[in-house]
Amino acid sequence: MSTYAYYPGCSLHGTAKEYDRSARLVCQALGLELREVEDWNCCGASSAHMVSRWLALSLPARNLQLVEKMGLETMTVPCAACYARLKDVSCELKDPEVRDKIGRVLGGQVTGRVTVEPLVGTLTTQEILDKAAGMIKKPLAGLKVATYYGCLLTRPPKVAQFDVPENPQSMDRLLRVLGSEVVEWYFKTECCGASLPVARTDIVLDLSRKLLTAAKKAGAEAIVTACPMCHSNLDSRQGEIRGRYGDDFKMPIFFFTELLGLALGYPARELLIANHLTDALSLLQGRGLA
Amino acid sequence: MSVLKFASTDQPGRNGLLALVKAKTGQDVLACYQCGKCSAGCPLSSAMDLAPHQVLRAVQLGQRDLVFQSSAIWLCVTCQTCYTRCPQEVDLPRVMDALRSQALQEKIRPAERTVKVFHDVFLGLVERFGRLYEVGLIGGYNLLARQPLASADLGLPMLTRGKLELIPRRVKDQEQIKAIFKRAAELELEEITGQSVAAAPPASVPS
Amino acid sequence: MTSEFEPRIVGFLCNWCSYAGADLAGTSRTSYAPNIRIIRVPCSGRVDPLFIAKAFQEGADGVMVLGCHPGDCHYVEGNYHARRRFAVMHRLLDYLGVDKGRVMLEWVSASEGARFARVVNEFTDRVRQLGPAKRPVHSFQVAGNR
Amino acid sequence: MPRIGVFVCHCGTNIAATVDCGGVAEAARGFPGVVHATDFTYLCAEAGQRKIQDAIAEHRLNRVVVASCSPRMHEPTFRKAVAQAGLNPYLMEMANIREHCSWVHADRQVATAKATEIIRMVVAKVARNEPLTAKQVGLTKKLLVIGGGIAGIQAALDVANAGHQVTLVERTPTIGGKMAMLDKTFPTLDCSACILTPRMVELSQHPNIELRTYAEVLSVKGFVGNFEVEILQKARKVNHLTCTGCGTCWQKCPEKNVPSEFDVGMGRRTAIYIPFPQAVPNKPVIDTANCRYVRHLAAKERGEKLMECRVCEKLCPTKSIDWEQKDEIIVDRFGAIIVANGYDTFDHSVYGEYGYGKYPDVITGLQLERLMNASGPTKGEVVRPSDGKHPHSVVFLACVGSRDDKVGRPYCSKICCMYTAKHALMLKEHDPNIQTYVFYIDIRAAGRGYEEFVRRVQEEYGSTYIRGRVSWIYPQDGKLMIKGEDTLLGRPVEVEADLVVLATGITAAKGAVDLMQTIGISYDTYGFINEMHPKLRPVETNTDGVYLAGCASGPKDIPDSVSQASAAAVKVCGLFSQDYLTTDPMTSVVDQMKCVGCFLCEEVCPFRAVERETLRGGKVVARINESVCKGCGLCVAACRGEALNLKGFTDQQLLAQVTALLRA
Repeated sequence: MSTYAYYPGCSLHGTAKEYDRSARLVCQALGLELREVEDWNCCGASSAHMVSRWLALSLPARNLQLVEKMGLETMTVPCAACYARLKDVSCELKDPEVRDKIGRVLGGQVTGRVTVEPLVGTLTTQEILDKAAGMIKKPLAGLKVATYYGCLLTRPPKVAQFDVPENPQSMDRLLRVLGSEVVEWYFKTECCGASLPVARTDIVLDLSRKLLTAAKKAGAEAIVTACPMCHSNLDSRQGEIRGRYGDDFKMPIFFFTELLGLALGYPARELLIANHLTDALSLLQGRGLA
Repeated sequence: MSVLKFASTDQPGRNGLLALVKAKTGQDVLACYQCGKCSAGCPLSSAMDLAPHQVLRAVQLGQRDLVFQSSAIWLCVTCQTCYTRCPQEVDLPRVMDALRSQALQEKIRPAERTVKVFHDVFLGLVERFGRLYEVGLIGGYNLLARQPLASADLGLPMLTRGKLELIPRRVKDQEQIKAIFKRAAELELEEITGQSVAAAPPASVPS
Repeated sequence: MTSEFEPRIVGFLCNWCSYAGADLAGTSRTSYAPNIRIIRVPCSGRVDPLFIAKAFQEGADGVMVLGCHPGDCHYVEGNYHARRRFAVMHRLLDYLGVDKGRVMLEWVSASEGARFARVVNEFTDRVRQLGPAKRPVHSFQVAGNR
Repeated sequence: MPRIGVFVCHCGTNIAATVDCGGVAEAARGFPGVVHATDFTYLCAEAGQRKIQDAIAEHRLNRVVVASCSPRMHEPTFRKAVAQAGLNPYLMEMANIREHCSWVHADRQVATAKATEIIRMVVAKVARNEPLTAKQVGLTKKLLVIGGGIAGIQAALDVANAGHQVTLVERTPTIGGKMAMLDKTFPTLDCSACILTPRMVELSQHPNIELRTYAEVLSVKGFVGNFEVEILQKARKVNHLTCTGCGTCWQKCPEKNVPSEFDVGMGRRTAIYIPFPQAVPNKPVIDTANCRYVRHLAAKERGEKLMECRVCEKLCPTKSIDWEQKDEIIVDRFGAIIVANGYDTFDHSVYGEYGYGKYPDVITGLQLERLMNASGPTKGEVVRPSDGKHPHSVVFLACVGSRDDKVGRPYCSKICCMYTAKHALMLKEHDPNIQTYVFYIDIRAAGRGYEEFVRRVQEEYGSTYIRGRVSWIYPQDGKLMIKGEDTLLGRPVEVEADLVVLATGITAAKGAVDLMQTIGISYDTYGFINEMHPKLRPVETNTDGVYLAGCASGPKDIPDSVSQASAAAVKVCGLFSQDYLTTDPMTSVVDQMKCVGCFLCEEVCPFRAVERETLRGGKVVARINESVCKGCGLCVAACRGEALNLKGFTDQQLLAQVTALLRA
C-alpha cells in the first residue's frame, strides 16, 4: 500500500466537501493510504501572492515542512489551486537563497525534498487505471462528459510538470476506463475566472457561461473537474447565469473522484453528490447510477 | 490622455521600475517585444484598462502611474495562459504580482477596490485562523465592500447543502502563522528598501 | 583583506574554433575576466602536456586548453587526441603536485563567443578560489627550453 | 641576432580607447631583441604599412610584431607588407590586442597591462621564427555542388558556363528544390515553374555538368584543390540510361495512395513516380517502402503472402525496371565544394495552442502553394482539406516558428512577411469573395518593391492586417476560431476562419548538421553554416575551398539565394583560374638524427603525411610529406624523442611565449 501525505486545502473542508469525501473513499478503495498533513494551514491560494511574494512562498512551505516532519516523501493535492502554489514553492526551494529566506520566515528550515503531485495525477497512473478497470462495479454507461482541467493543473508547464499543457489527457483516460464517453472540446484549460467571483461576479459569469456553452455544444451531459474553484464557479453560478443571460444549462458538474467513486460502486449519497447546487442526481438516476 | 514626455536627459524605462521588477521577479521585461500573444489569450483582457502587453510596455517605459493605477494588475487571476505561450518566456503573472505588491507598498489606491478588499479579507482570515473560513470571507467582504446582499442568494442553498462551515477551523500553531505573516512582511520591506527605488515611504504589508 | 588574488592563466587555443570563438567574444564586445593570456596553436592536439607542466613551473596558476567540439576538428581528429592526452595529463599533475582543478580542457566553437566568455569566467573564478599555485614539487627539462 | 620592430595600432579608437598605445610601445622597447617600437592610428592603411616598411629599412629589422587585431583578420595584409620590404613574410607575427583585449576589457589600466603582456609573449615568439617558404600543390578543377535547389542550380550553371566540370548531388529524385513547389514568386508574381524549369533543363543538358539525383554525400576527405568525396547513389530500381520517361509506369502503378512529399502531404502519388510533371530528370524512381512488389518480396522472406504486382515491369516498353539495382558508392575528386543544401519549414506540431498540427484546416504556407498551383493536387482549386469546400474567410498567422525563443527559433525567417502577403493577394485573385486576415508582429519588407507590394495587398486587395500574435485556435461549428489581440487598439480580437495558414519559419534542412560534420565546416546552434566573415566573406566557409549558397547559411529569399550562388561560383572560378595552390608552409619536420623510428607519429597523423625512409646504415626513420601535411602538430605532441617539430609553431616558440609571460 502506498502512503501519501494528503493536503485537502480549505475548500475541501468547506464548499467542496464532496471532493474530499469522494477522494478519500476512492483512494481507500484503490489501496492508497492518505495521511492528512497534521495541522496544515491555508496555502495562501489566490490572495497571498497578490500582496507578498514571501508570504505566498512561506504559507505553502510550512505545509511542506510539516510533511517532512511526518517522514513522508510524496504529497498529493486534490485542489488545483493549492497544487499550483505548493508545486511552485517546491520548485523555488531548489534555489538555496530562496530556501534560506523561506526558512527565516518559517522560523525553521525546510528542505523541499517532498514531491508534490496533483491527486488527478496520483489517480491516473497506468497502474491505478489498470487497477480501477478491474474493480468497476457500475460502468458509467456512456455518460457523455467534457473534461475540464482549468488553468493551474498544467500551467505553467515548467512548474506544473503535469500532462500536456494545451490538451491534457489524464482525466480523459480515466473516464474512458470508467465507461463514459469523453466528448471532444477545446476549452479544457480555458480559465473560469478563478478567484474573481466574489469581487467581480460579472466576469466570472461571462467566462463560466462560455465554458458551459462550449461543453453543451460539444454534446456533453456533464463536466468533470479536478479543481474546487472551477467546480464552484461552474456549479454554483448557473442560476445567476440564467438570471443574467437567460441560458438554462442544467449542466451537472462533477469532481472526477465522484464519478470514479460511482463506478467503484459507492452510492451517490455517500459521495455527497447531493451537495451540488446544480442538480446532478437526476442525470445519474436516469442512467441507473444513483 | 496625457502625453508621455521625455526630456533630453531622461532615459525612459531607467527610472527604477524595470530594475524593481527585475529584483522582485528575476524577469527581464525588456525581453518583451510586444507581440501581444499574452493579451490575445488572456481571459480577462477585455475587462482590463491596459491589456497585459501594454502593462509590460508601460514598465519598459517606466510609466509608474500608468501601471500602478491600472485595473489590469488587479484583474489578473494568474491563470498562467500568457506565460505558458509567451515566445520570450516572460513570466507575466509574476510581474503582475510584483506590481500589485509594489502598488500596495506605495499606498496607491487600487483601481479595482473590491478585488483588493476580497484579498484583504481572505488574508486577514488566514492570519487569524491559519485557514480560510468561507462564511467569514463572504461576510467580511460584504461588509467592507458595502454590498450586504451580494451572493446572498447563494448563501442559503450552500448552507442547506452543508457546503458552508459556520464555525471556523483553526490551525493549532497560531503563533507560527502570525509569525510567518510578520516576518514575510519584514522580508518584503527589506527587499524593497534594499532597492534604491524612488518610491513613497513603504508601509507595512496590509493584511 | 588585502587586494584580491588575481590568478595568472595561460590559455592554449586552437586556431580554427576557440581562437575564433575568442575573436567573436571580442567583436560582440562580450567582456570577461582579463586574467587569461592566449597562445595560438593550430590545434588542441598540438598541445604537449609538457607545455602545461612548463607553465606551472614558470608560475602559472591555471592552464586552459580550448579546442573544437568533438567531431568538428579542422584536422579531423586532433581534439580527440587532445582529450586522450588530457586523461594521461592528470597523472602527471599528481606527480607534480598540481591541483587538477587548475587545468581545464573545454570545447568552444567559432560561433560561441558568449560561451568562451562564460568558460573563461568560470575557470578564472575556480582558480581564484584555489588561490596561488605552488611551484611543482618536481622540476624537469622541457624540449628546446634552453 | 634578432632585430625586432614592434608596431602598435590604435585602430582608430577601437584599441586606443582602452589601451594606452604609446605607453605600450614604450614598454615594448625594453623587451629582449626589440630595437624599434612605435604606435600608429591605422597600421592596416597604406600609410601604416609604409611606416612598417620604412622602419624595416631604417632600423634593419629582421623580425616584426604587429600589435593590432586578430591574425584571422589581417595576417595576410601584414605578411604581404613585410614581404614587399624584403623580409620573409613568416618573420612577422601579430599580437591580438583588439579582439582579445581592448574590446573585452573596459578598464584602461587592466587593458593596457594585458596588451603589454600579449606583445611581450609575441616578441618572444617572433625572436624564434625562421624564414619559411610557401609550397605549391596542384588542384582538380572540378566542382561539387551539394543541393539541387535554385541556389545549387545557379552555382552549377555559372561554373559550368565558365568551362569547368561540375557534379551536382541532389538528395531527392528531382532538382528544383523548394522553388519548384511554389506557385508564384513575390513581388513580381512570376510563375515559379516558368522561370525555374528552363534552368533545370539547361542544367540537365549541360555538357560540363554531371547530375546525380537521389544521391547523397557520404564522406569528404582532403583539402582545398583536392577533395576526395564518396557519393551514395541510391538505387532507383529504374535504369535511367534506357528509360525514356514515357510515363506508362507511373500512370499504371496501382499503389496510388502514398502522400506526396512534393505536395507536402496535400496530394498523393504512386510508388513508382516522378515528383512533379516537369521533374528533372524526367525519369521515375521506385519508392521501395511503398512498392507492392518489394513489399511482396519482404513478406515472402517472413513466410507471409502478399500480392505480387510488377505492373510497371510488365508495361515498360523499354524494359527499364531493374529489381536488382543496388545502392552504389561513387568516389570522385573535386577541387571545390559549394554547399547549397537549402532549408526545411518549421514543424508547427510543437504548438499546442494551434492544435499540435492536428487540425486539418490549419495548413502551412507551403501547403497553400501546392493548393494554389495549377499542377498541384487540386488543380489549383483552393479548398479545405477537411471537407473540400471553398473557404470564405482565411486567416494567416505570421511568425510561426520564427521570433520564438520558446521553440528555439529566436531569429526572423525573413521571407514569411512577403510570402504571406503574396498568398493574401493570390487568394483574392483566385476568388474575389475570399476575406483574408493577417496577424503579424512586424512587417519586414526590406527589398525592392516589397513594401509597395505589402501596401497593395492591404489597399487594393482588402486584406485586413491585425498587429498581434494569435494566442489560440480552436474548432467550433466546423470553423476555426482565432483568438488574437489588436495590439494597436489594445483590444482582443476573435476571427472566424474557414482556413488558417501558418507562415511557418525557415529551419536548417533535415540532416544539415550531419552534412556539415561530414564536410568539416562550422555551423551555428540552428544548423546553419557560419560564413567565414558575415560581411566580407559571406559565401566562404571556414574551410578553404568550401563555399555556400542559399538558405544553407540562414533564411533568404530567391534573389538573395541566386546572388549568393553566383558569388560562390565566382569564388570557385577564381580558385580554378590557378594551376597551383599556394599553401601554408607550417608543416612538420623530422630531425632524423633524433628519430628512433617508433612511428607513433604515423599512427596519429590524420592525413597520412608520415612516410618511412631508410637511412644509410639501415635505420628506418620518419619523413614528412610536406604537400600532404596540414600542420596540425599532432605528431609533434605525440613524439617522445623530440624529433618532430612544427614550423611556425615550434616547441621553442610556444614555450618562449609561456616563459616570457610568466618570468616577467
